[in-house]
Amino acid sequence: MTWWSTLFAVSPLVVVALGALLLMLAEALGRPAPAADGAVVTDVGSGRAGELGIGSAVVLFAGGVFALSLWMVGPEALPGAEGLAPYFIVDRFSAFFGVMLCLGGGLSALLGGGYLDEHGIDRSEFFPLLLWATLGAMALAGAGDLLTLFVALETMSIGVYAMVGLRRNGRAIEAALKYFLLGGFAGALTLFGAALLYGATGHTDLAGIGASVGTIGQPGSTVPAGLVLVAMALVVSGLLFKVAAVPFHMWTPDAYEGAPTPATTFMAVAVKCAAFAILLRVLFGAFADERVASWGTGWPPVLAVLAVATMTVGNLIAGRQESVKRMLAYSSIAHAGYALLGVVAAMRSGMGQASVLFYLLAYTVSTVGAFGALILCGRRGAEAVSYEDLAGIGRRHPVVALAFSLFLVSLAGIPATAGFFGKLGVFLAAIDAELYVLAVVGLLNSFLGAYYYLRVLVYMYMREPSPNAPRAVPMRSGQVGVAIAVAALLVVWWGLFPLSIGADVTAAGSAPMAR
Amino acid sequence: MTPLGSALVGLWPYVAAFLVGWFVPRRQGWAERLGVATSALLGVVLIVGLWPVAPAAGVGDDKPGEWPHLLNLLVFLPIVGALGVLFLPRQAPKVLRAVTLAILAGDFVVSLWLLGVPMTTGWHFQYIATWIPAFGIRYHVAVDGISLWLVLLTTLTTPIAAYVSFGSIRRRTKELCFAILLLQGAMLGAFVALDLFLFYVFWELLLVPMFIIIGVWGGVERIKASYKFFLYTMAGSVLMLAAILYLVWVHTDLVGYPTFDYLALSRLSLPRVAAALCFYAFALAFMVKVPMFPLHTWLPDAHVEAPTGGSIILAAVLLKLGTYGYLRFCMGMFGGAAWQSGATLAGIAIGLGILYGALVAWKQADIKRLVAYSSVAHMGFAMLGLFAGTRAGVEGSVLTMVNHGISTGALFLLVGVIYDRRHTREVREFGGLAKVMPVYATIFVIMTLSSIGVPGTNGFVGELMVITGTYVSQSLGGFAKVQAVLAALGVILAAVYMLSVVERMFFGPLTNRANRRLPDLSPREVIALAPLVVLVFVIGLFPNIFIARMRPSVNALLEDYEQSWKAHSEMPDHGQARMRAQPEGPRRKGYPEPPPPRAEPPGAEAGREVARLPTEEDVP
Amino acid sequence: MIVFGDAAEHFVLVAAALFTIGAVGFLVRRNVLVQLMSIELMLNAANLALVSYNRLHATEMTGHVFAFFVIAVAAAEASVGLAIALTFYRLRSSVYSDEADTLRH
Amino acid sequence: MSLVAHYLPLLLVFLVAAAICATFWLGGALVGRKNPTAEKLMPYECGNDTEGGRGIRLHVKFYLTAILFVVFDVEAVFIYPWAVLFKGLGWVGFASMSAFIVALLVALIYVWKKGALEWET
Repeated sequence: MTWWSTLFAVSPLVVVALGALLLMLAEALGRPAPAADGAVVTDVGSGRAGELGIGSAVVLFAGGVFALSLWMVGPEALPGAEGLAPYFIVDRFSAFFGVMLCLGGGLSALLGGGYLDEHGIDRSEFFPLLLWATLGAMALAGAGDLLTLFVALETMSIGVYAMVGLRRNGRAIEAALKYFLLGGFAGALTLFGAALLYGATGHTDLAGIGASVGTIGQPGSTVPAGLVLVAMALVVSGLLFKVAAVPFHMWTPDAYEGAPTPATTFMAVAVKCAAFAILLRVLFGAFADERVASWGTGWPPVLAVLAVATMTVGNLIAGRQESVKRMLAYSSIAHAGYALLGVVAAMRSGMGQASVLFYLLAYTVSTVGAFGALILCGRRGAEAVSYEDLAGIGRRHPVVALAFSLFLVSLAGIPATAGFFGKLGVFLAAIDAELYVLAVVGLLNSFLGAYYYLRVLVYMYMREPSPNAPRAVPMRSGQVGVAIAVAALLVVWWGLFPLSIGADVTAAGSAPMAR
Repeated sequence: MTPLGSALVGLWPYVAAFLVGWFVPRRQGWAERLGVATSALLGVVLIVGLWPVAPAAGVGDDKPGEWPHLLNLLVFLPIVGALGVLFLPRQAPKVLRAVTLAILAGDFVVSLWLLGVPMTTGWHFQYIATWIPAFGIRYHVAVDGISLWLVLLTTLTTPIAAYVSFGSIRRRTKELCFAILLLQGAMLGAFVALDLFLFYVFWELLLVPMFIIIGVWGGVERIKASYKFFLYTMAGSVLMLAAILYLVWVHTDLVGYPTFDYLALSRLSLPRVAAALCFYAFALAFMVKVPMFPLHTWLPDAHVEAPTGGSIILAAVLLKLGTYGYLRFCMGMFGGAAWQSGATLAGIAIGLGILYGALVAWKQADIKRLVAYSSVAHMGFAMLGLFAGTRAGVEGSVLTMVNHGISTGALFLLVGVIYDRRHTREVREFGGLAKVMPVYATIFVIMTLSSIGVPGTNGFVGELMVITGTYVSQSLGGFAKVQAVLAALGVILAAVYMLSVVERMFFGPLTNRANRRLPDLSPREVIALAPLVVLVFVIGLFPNIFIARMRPSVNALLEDYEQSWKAHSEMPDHGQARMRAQPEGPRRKGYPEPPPPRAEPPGAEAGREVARLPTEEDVP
Repeated sequence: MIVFGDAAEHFVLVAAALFTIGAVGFLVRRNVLVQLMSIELMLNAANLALVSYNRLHATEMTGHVFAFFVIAVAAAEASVGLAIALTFYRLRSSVYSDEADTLRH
Repeated sequence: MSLVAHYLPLLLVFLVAAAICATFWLGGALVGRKNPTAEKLMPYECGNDTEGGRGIRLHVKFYLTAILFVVFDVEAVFIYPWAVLFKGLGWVGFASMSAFIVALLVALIYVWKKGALEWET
């Protein structure tokens, strides 16, 4: 029965892939015949985003349920799961990310279902793209080999490039172009690093590379240390592009702003989480040896500097934005900084990885909620973009304003929300790793962050819309509402009882990163 | 005699007080009469009922008659009420107001129960529930003789503030009710929390409603003011959180399991440098709230821009969180470092708090700003008493906190009254008001006298005790006497600026035509002010009612303070922290017990220590 | 100076040179199509490195297989990139990436 | 003599490549004599006179078709090795390749139904 258990081990991926194929067929076959005016791809609305949104959410949640059942059964107990290693590692880590990415992707799909129709964007290929990108993200989280790493990374990225450029207007295409060029460049860096690693160690699997790296400096070792360092730098730089860490963050605000909001959400949530997953796998699977992973040498000091720079730059620039979407983009840069802090702490503290996982989880639900609320603050055909657009929302749309406040408070890291415990875990890990200065810098940064999140509250509750602003009928959408409700529930639940998943996070975080 | 008859005989002082109160105000309506009469009754009830008959200093571990859920009820009644208010219709502001006031009044009545038990050494009405066991976070609340008074101050002033707000604020009633109730719950929670995490949660939680109150219903510059308020406090509390996490970490290192419990963490003796850093992290958070120079700049803006009700709560309760926090956490947990820094900080409190505050207040043209700066000066007294670290100083300080809540709260209310009528707060706009608004003038003068500290009023007792406490202080070193004298100078300055403003506003010719027809206090305003006036005299004439109840707690606190100073002076600058011995007796109650031995974590590899996030199983 | 004792070294050097040219080209040029080509050049440099390193680790064909996958992925990436570049050109009548600056305000 | 030193040549080549790029690029820009005439600026078209503007556009269909061709064409690269090792891989290999081809097929149907293959409209 190994065959079945192998299938079960990859069932989340299989479900999502099959769902994506079916959805593609449904989307292509179910649409009206091409218009006769010669347009190759019609822009005439069919208004089916709602159905497709629900469909892809169902597919992704089903994938999440399979990942969850895989978690319940325990991947380590499955015969046949080993056979997939190193190409796809079935362990608690990948199952955890499976659940998380399916959750993030599914909620983004719901947002898409509400958003696209409302704004008259008839580009239903959004949903197949979303599914394939999620598949890539899930495969990335389980990748234990440079080959699958690269293929999964590109699967995810290519889908997202197209999602960003979904709207055929100048800004969207510009965003897509920037994201594509820099993303492609980053992918090439990663790939060349991978090629050099292969040359230096003769392995493409992370465990093998890790073992070879461990022999550096020992008699008889043929592994060239310099080459390994160069390769490591290239691979990690490429991944840092995807998590939007300073100084590889330049694309983020433009891409986030130009993309349709559900795509922005997906980028902020799934892409970033998957990139962190593979960053953890690479750093602790292949480069965990103390020659490259101690405070004196190797990646930790560099990443520590980048983490501090990332959160500081993100927070400082976010405070100066006039567009809420751009502010959220910079804030997501800052959040990458906090999570990187956890990654650095994981070098010396056993709870570092778990803290990163919990941070990402809290960040996922808060971010999805915030973007969802932002969608609902807009009106037909006109997104809420600037702070001014949010003026008076507290009165016009009290429930949405309340939910938005909750998510922002969570992102700011104020107690009794999931975001607070996310930050708490990361800072505790930093203290555990005796990186006191980093912990204090992180705390001060969370204070900086409060300013601009608060500004949204100020506009929502304390400013009146300018008298000549169009009378806005607030948008209503069941799908977006559901997504927000789910996110709000999780934010509050994990904010009050964070340890309800504490053991799970720890188990996921303590799995060996490569085999 | 029938039971009814004997009851009536027994009740004669109350009946008499009521009747006197009813007949004393001449030419007034029934509402004013009722207000005065009730206040008089209340005053007698306070004096008779609270007179400490039995020596309160006894030690008792078992405290029968203490309902364990009292504090839960106290804290969560407003919070649940706030959530409940969300479901009431926005179109019925009267219902919203009535429900809010009923909840706040109920909370006040519940809090009176706290007075019904003797405040012996130790913790009372203690309630402990596990919340997040793996981090050692518990829901742990209790009061002692110190927090008792601050809780009562909160439950008394918030309804008054709400009542006043409902008179002047007519828009967004629902949000107002929500914010006030949430604020009340958070403030009470912060006063009774004995778990640092719980305290931090409440401490942060109360920022949001206050931010909203200032930002939504405030004056012209309200948004700037609300930002300032939020960010100043947040900056302080971030450092505090860092220190809390560090403490928990040290505790885990030493004892083997994490805890956020105040009683456990206060036994830590850190190496001197770490202790000083942690002390300043905490102290900064609290000094922002107090506020102490140079962290005070948010206060005048916040006060000036806040609506009257917000100002009252801000002055009466929020500032007390700073002094209370210093007393409870800085002195309680870092006694050594606090002792060491006491002299310097006392200098700052006098020079830049009391004297500077008074001088700046003197120069203000805006009455509200003047009262705000007088707050800086008064809170300087409260802090000075704490820095002195003597029994008289600390008791005087706690009393000053209560006094300041009453008199400054009342002054803000009075300023709000005149602002509602004239829409200006410039002193030069007024003059000779005593002729048109006699009741208003009377109460204003009473509150002014209380604020200055004239004998017979509450302010006198508090400030006198602080000054004597400073005079005899050991920890302030050679400058104690000079500092006491300088502080006394502050009292004189207070008299100068307060009396000058009273003189300019109320006496002299009635020059401004706009003031000719100002109506005197409305029944609503009289009812709101009456309890405060009563308290001014009750505290001023019978301070023992209050001091007797806080004395055991203050004694215990100072004992700890001294021990912790001794332990501190034996610690090296750097090195290993250690735990002090657990104190015996009732103050010991509520310690977390050590957890059962923990199983080897799953997935631990041989030879590599796997630390991890704690899980549900690691319940201490 | 011969590290691997094999001619693989020379191919790797060529690959490194190609990669550098691609990277420099990407950073220096502002023509979107040239930038796209530079990315392709970098990917192909990696391919060359993979295949030539396979000589050193000749027991398995990992390098070659890897290169296959890279080719396929590169094609997909190029097609999406071209599509984006085309749309950009249609909307802006320009192929210069520094003209993509409307998002900056 | 550390192993890093062995990679000095690699670094040198990196530098040389960068230098060559820079030389040609800068050299052309600095040294080259520039006296453009209308004649010189004319696009070279096999010695003939140019006809039409240089901005003539190919129809977007050409690009679309070319892109689709590249994508589908390259997938063949995976089928060759499978075909070579067909016997050795057995049913598992067959099943895998079938799944792969089904996925390609779905993609083809998708492209078709989306109208991307319509030439005459």
